[in-house]
Amino acid sequence: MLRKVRVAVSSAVIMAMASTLGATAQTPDTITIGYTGPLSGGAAAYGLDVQHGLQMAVDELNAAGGVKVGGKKTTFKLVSLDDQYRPPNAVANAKQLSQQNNAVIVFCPHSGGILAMQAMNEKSSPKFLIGAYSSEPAILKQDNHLTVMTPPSYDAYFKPFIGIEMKRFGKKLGLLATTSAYGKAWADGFRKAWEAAGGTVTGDYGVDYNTTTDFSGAVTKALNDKPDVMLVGGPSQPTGLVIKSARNQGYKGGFAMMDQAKFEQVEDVAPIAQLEGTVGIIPFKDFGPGVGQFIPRYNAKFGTSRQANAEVGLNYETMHVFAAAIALANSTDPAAIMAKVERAAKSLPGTYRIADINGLSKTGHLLIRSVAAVVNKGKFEPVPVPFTE
Amino acid sequence: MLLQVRNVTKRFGGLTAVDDVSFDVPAGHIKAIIGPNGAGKSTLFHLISGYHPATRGTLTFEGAEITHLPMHEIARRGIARTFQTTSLFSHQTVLDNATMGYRMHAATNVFDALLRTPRARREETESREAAYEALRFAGIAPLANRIAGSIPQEAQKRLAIAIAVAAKPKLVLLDEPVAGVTSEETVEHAELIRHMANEGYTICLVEHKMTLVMGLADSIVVLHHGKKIAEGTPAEISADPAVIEAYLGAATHA
Amino acid sequence: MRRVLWIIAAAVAVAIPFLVPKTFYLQIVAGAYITAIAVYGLNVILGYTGLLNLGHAAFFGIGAYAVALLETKAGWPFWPALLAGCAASVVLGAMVGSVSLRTRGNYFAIFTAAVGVMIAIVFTNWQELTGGNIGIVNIPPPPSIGPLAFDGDVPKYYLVLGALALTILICRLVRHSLVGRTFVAIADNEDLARAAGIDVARVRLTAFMLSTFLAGLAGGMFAMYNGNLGPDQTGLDITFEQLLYLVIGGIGTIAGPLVGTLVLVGISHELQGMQQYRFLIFGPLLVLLVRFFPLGIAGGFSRLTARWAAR
Amino acid sequence: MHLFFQELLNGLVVGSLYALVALGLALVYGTMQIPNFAHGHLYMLGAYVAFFGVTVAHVGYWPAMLLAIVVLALVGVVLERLVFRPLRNAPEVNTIIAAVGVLFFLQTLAQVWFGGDYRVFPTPYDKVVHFAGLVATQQQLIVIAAAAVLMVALFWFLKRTLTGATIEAVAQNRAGAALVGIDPNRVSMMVFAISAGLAAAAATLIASISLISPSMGFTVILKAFAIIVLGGMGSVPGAIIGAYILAFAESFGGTYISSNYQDAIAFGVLVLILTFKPTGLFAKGT
Amino acid sequence: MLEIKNLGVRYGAASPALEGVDLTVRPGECVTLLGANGSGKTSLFCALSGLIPSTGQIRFEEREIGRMRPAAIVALGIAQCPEGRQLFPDLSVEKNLRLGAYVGRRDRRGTEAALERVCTLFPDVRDKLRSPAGALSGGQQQMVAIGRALMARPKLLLLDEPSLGLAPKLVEATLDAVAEINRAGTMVLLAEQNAYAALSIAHRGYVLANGRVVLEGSASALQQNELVKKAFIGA
Repeated sequence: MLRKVRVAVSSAVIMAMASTLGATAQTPDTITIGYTGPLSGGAAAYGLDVQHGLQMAVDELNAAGGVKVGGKKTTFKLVSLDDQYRPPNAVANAKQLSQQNNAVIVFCPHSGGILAMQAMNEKSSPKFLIGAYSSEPAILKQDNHLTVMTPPSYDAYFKPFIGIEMKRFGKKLGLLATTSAYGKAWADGFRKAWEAAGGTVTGDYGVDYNTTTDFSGAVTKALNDKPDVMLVGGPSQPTGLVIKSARNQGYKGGFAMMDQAKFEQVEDVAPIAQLEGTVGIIPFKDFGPGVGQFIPRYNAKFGTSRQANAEVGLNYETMHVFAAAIALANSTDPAAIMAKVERAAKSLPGTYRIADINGLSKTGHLLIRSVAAVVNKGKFEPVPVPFTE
Repeated sequence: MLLQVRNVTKRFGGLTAVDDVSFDVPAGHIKAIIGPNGAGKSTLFHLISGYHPATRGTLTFEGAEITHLPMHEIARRGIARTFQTTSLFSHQTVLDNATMGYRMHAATNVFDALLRTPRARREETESREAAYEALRFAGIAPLANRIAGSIPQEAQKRLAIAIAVAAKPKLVLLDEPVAGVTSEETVEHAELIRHMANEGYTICLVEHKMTLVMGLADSIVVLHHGKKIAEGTPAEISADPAVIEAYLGAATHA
Repeated sequence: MRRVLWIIAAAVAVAIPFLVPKTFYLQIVAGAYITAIAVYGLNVILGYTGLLNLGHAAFFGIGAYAVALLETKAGWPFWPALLAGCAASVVLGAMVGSVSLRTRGNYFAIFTAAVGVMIAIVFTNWQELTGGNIGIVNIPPPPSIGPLAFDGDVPKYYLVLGALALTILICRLVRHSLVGRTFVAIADNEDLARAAGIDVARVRLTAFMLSTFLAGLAGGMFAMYNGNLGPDQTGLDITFEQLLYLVIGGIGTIAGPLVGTLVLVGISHELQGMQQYRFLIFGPLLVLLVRFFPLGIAGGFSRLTARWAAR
Repeated sequence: MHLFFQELLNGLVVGSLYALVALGLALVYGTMQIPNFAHGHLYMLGAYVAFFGVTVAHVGYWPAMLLAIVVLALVGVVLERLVFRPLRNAPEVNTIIAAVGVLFFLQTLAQVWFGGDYRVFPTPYDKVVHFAGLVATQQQLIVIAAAAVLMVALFWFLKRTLTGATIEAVAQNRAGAALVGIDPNRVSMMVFAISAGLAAAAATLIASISLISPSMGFTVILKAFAIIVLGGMGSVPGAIIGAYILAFAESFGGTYISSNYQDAIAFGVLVLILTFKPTGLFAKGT
Repeated sequence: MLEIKNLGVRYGAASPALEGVDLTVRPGECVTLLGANGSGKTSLFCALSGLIPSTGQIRFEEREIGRMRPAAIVALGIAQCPEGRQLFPDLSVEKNLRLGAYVGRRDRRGTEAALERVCTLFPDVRDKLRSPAGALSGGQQQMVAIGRALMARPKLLLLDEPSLGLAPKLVEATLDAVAEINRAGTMVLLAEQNAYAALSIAHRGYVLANGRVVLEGSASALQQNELVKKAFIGA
C-alpha cells in the first residue's frame, strides 16, 4: 500500500515535468536568443551583467522593428536560464533552450560551459550558434564552426604589457595572480612571454582571490623577493586590495593587471595614486566609438546603481552583430548566419560599436580591438593592443 | 569453572568503583550480585562483558583469559548480557531484535546479501528460527512483528532476555532484570530465569529485589563500596551481620 | 501489490523517451536519476547507520574523475573505467572510513566535511591532472556493444536508468538482509549490538564503503552522461543539496531518495524563473521537516498508509 | 628575519578574525552541543548590517559595529528560539540538517537582497603605520587590538560575573543549572546572542581590510570548525589558541611552502588531529 | 507546608513511574522517603522541582506549583540536592555555591551570610573553595551539593540519596548535617536507601514501591516494621 503512494508521487512528478513540454511552441515571428549563465550563487553579478547587455540589444532591436527574415519582420526574445556556473547545467540549459524554445543562438559566459556546449552541439540536433563570452583559447581549438567567441584572447595583452612594464620598472617579475584556472593560465603564459623578452621571474605567490581574507601575507612574501613588476589580477575588487596592500607595504614598482580585473572597479578599492604604473584593459568609458552613447542609454534602462562595464558592452555589441548577420543571411539557420557574421561585424554601425571590430577569424573569434591603458601621472593612457590571429 | 574473576579493580579518575573483587561462577549456577546503590555491581558487569576495561585483575572464561578483549569478542566467546535500563533496538521489530542476538552466528556479508547466495538464504532461515525460538522461550512470540519500543515494559524486559538467549551463550549476565516491574510480574520473571537455568544457561544477575534473589540464587556475592564483603548461600547472606549493616546502616536498631 | 506499483513506476520510467519527443527533458530526468543514485549512497550511511558524511560529494567526484581521466588520458573504454571509478571510491572510502569512523556524531560530520573539502581543493588545484576549474571535457561515450550504440541521449538515458535500478535493487536487498538490519540496529543501540557480539566498527565500515560505492557509481554515470566534469560537482554545497533531497524524500526509506530528488528537481525546474529564490523556501522547509516531519515524504506517506491499513 | 616578523604580524591579524568567529562557534557548541553550520553566515550578515550602517545610515564606523552586534544578537536569539531549541532532544544529525537549512536561507537572502557583487567597506583608519621595520595599516592594528579587547571582555564576563557563570553552569550541567533556578532556555538564547554578536564584531572589523560578499561566510565556517576541534570542541581558551595557531600555520605555510594550497592547511590540520585523537585535542575524558 | 495529592508521572508508553501518590511535609518536619531502586523516589523529586511533567496536585504554602518552571519553584523556596549531585564540575566550589544562590542574587548580604553558614556547617568545603568541584572526593562533592541547595535559603530542602556512594563514616556525618539543617527550621524531604540511618533523623517516613506509597508512619513505627526489614534485606 505504501509503495503505491510513493510510486504515485514519483510518477505524478514525472508527468508534471512531461506536461511542460508541449507548453511553449515557437511563434514563427520571433527569434529566440538563449542565455545560460550564473544568475544565482557567487558569480551572479557577472552573469547578470552579461544578461543586461544582451537584453539591452534585444530591446533596442525590437524597438526598431526587428529584422527582416524571409520578407517578414521578425523580433527577438531573450530567454535566460541559470546554470550556477556549472558546465553540466549549462549543457542542460542549452539543450532546453534549443529544443524547447527553438533558440538560434545560445550565449554562455564561462569557458567550462562553452566547451561542454561545443561538445554537445556536435552531436545533438537542432544545432545552434554559441555566443561564447570567454577569452579561453581552448574554445577556438575545438574546431567548432558554430562558435563565435567575443573577448580578445588574453595572450594578446602579453606583448604590450611587457613592453611597457619592463621598460619602465625593470626585468624582475613576481606572479601574484589569482589561482583560478584562468588566473593560472594567464600567469603561465605571461611568465613565458616575460622570460622570452629577457626578464626574470622571482617566484609565484598566487593565492585564491575569492577565499583570501587578508592579502598582506602573500604580498609580504612577494615583496621579500624585491620584484620590479608584479602580475596581479582576478576579480576586480580583490585585485584592488592586493595593489593597495603592496603599496601600503612600500612597493614602488609596476603592476601588470590581468584582463579579468577592470580599472573602474579596482579604483573603488585602490585610489588612482596607488595604481601609478599599472597596465590593464582600458576603463569601459574609453573602450570605443559607441560607448559614449551607450552608457547613458544603459543607465536610463537599468539605473546607475550598477555601472556598465565590458561584460555588458561586449555582449551587447555581439548581439547586434548576430542580428545583422541574421538579416544578411535572411535565414535563421545557424550555419547560414555564421557565414554572414564576418560581414555583419565589419559593417556594424558606429552606435553599436562598443569596441572596434575588424571581422572574424577562421576559428570563430571576433576580431575585437581591445585597448589597454597604463596609469601615467594619475591619468589613463591608451595602449594599443594588436589584433590577434 | 566457567568464569573466574580474580582481583578485579576499576578506577574512574579518583573513584574506585570496583576494588579487588574475586569470585567464581561454576557452570549451571545462578550467581547473584547484590549490594546497595553505588556499590559497583553494574560496573562489575561492565568489566566482565568488556564494556569497560579493568584497571587491574584478570577475567578467565572457560580457562581462557578475556580481560582485555573487546566487548563483541567477549560476546562471541559466549557471554551475553542485558543492561540495567532495558536496552533494546527500540525502532526495530521484536523479531529483528532477537535476530540481532543471533547475528554473530551468521557470516552473511554484503555480497551474500546482494547475490542471494545459498549461505545468505540458509542463514536467513537459521536466524529467523533461532529468533523465534528465543522469543518463544521468553514467552513473547506473539509480539514478533510489533516495534520493540511500543510493547509493554514487562514484555520489553522479556525481549532483552530473548536477545541474550538468541545469542546461544554459555553465561548470561542479567543487570536488574525486574527493576520497575510489579510484584506479580516479578514472580513470572523469576520463573523465566529459573527456566533459563534449567535449560543449562549459567546466570549471573544483579538485583535489588531481595525476594527474587533469595528465591533464585545458588550463591550470592555482596558488594559494598566496590569491595566484596560477603559471599555465600542465601541463608548465610541474610544472617551475615556485615551485610545487614551495609544495607540498614550503622545505626542498626533492629 | 507493492511489486506491481514498482513495476508501474519502472514502466513509466522506461516509456519516458517515447512519451517525450525532446531530449533536453530526458537530460533533466537522467540528471535527477544520477543525483538520486548519490542520494541513495548518502541514505546508506545516514539513513541506515545514522552517520552524516558531509564529504559525500567528494566521493562522487572520485568516481567521476576516475572515469573521466581513465577515459580521456589513459584511453580506457567506459565500462572498465566505471568499475575502476567505483573501486577508487570504495578504496578511498575504506581509508577515510577506517579513520573517520573512530569519531562520532558531530565530530564525524566535521571530519568528513574537512576531508571532502580537501579532496575538492585537490580537484581544483591539481590542474595538470584535473584541468582545474574548467575540468575535463569530451569524455567519450561508452563503446557500442554489438549493434547497441550508447552515443545518444536515449541510450544514455537507459544506461542511467539501469544504474538507478541497480542502485535501488542493491539498497533493497541490503536493507532487508541480515547485513542491512545490522546497520540499523547499530544506529539504534550501539552498546547492545556490541553486547550481541557484533563488530560495530567493521559493520560501520561496510556501510561506509557501500555508501561510497554508490557515490562513485553516481559520479561515473555523471561523467559518462554529461561528457564533461568540473570540481564544482564535488563541494560541500553539493553534499548539502543531496542532504536536502534525502531529508525531503525520507531518510532511511527505500523510495525516499528517488522521490525527494525527483520532486525537488521537478520543482526547481518548474520554478526556473525563481532559481535565485528557491533556497529561501527550501532552507526553512528543511528546518520545518526535521522538526515536524523527520521521516520526509516517503516516511510520512508510509505512516499515513499504515494508519489507513490499521482502520 | 624581517619576512618572518612581518608574516607574524599578518598572521596576528587573521588570527584575531578567526578567534572572534571561532569563539562564538565554540560558545554555542560548548553550551548546547550545537554545531552551528550557519555561524559563518551570521558573520556575513553582520558585515552587511555594518556596511549599510556606514554607507546608507551614515552612522560612523563604531556605531555601525554596535548596530551590527545588536541586530545579529537578535537574529541569534530568533534562531535559538525557532530552530535549535525545538531540536534539543532530537538526534545530533537533525541539528546539523537544520543548521544547513538556515545556511541555505541566509546565503540566498544575502544574494537576493544585496546582490553578488563585492562591496567595499569604507574605513576611516586607512593610514599606514611603520614601526621597527614592519608595516601595518591602522585598521590591521585595530583588528588586533579590538579582538583582544573583546576577548578579554568575554573572559571577564564568563569568569567574573554571575550571569557569565550561568553560561558555564548550563554548559557543564543543564539539569543542575535548572535546579539552582537558572532558566537554561534563557541562557541558551543569551549564548546565541553573544555568539552572533561576536561574529558581527569580527565581520565589521575585517570587512574594512577585506571585502564583503554573500559567500564570505562559507570560506570562514569550516576553518572555524577546524579551530574549535583543534582547541577542544567548546573550549573558549582553546578556540582562541586554536585560531592563532591556524592563522600562523596558514601565514607561514603560505610563505615557506606554497600559497596555492594555503586553504587546505586548515583542513589538513583538522583531519590529522581527528585521526590521532578522535574526540579532538583537550577533550575531556568520558 | 508541602501537600502532594494523587501525583502521577509517566514516561512515554511505559507503565507509570508514579501513581496516586499522597504525601505531606509539615513545617519543621524531616520526612524520609524509603524504597528500592526504581521505586519512584527520583521521579517524585524531579516532579517536585518541575523537571518533569506530572499529573495531580502539588501545593506548597497554599500555592499550586505542579505546572511551574524549575526556576520559579526554586524561587518559592524549594531547593533540591539531586541524585548524582549534578554539580558544575569545572567551576570552583565557591562558584558552585554562589550559583546556588542564583534566585536570591539581588540580596548580596544574604548570599554572603548563606555562604558563611555553609562553610560553618561543612568545614571541609571552606578549605576547597577555590578548587574545581569535580576534583573533590565523593564525600566533599556531596557536601558541596547540599551546600549549594542551602545557598538558595530554601524553606523545603529535597535530598535525593545524599549518602549514595559515601563511606559509612561520611554517611553518618552527612545525615548529622541534615538533622542540623532541619533543627534550624528547614523542612526536609529525604530519600534514602539506608533505611535505618534515615529513620534515625526523620520524624516520619513513607515507603514507595513500584511508584505507589505502600506504607507510611512515624519514624519509630517504621523502624519496627517487618515489611521494611523484608523490603531491604529480604530477611
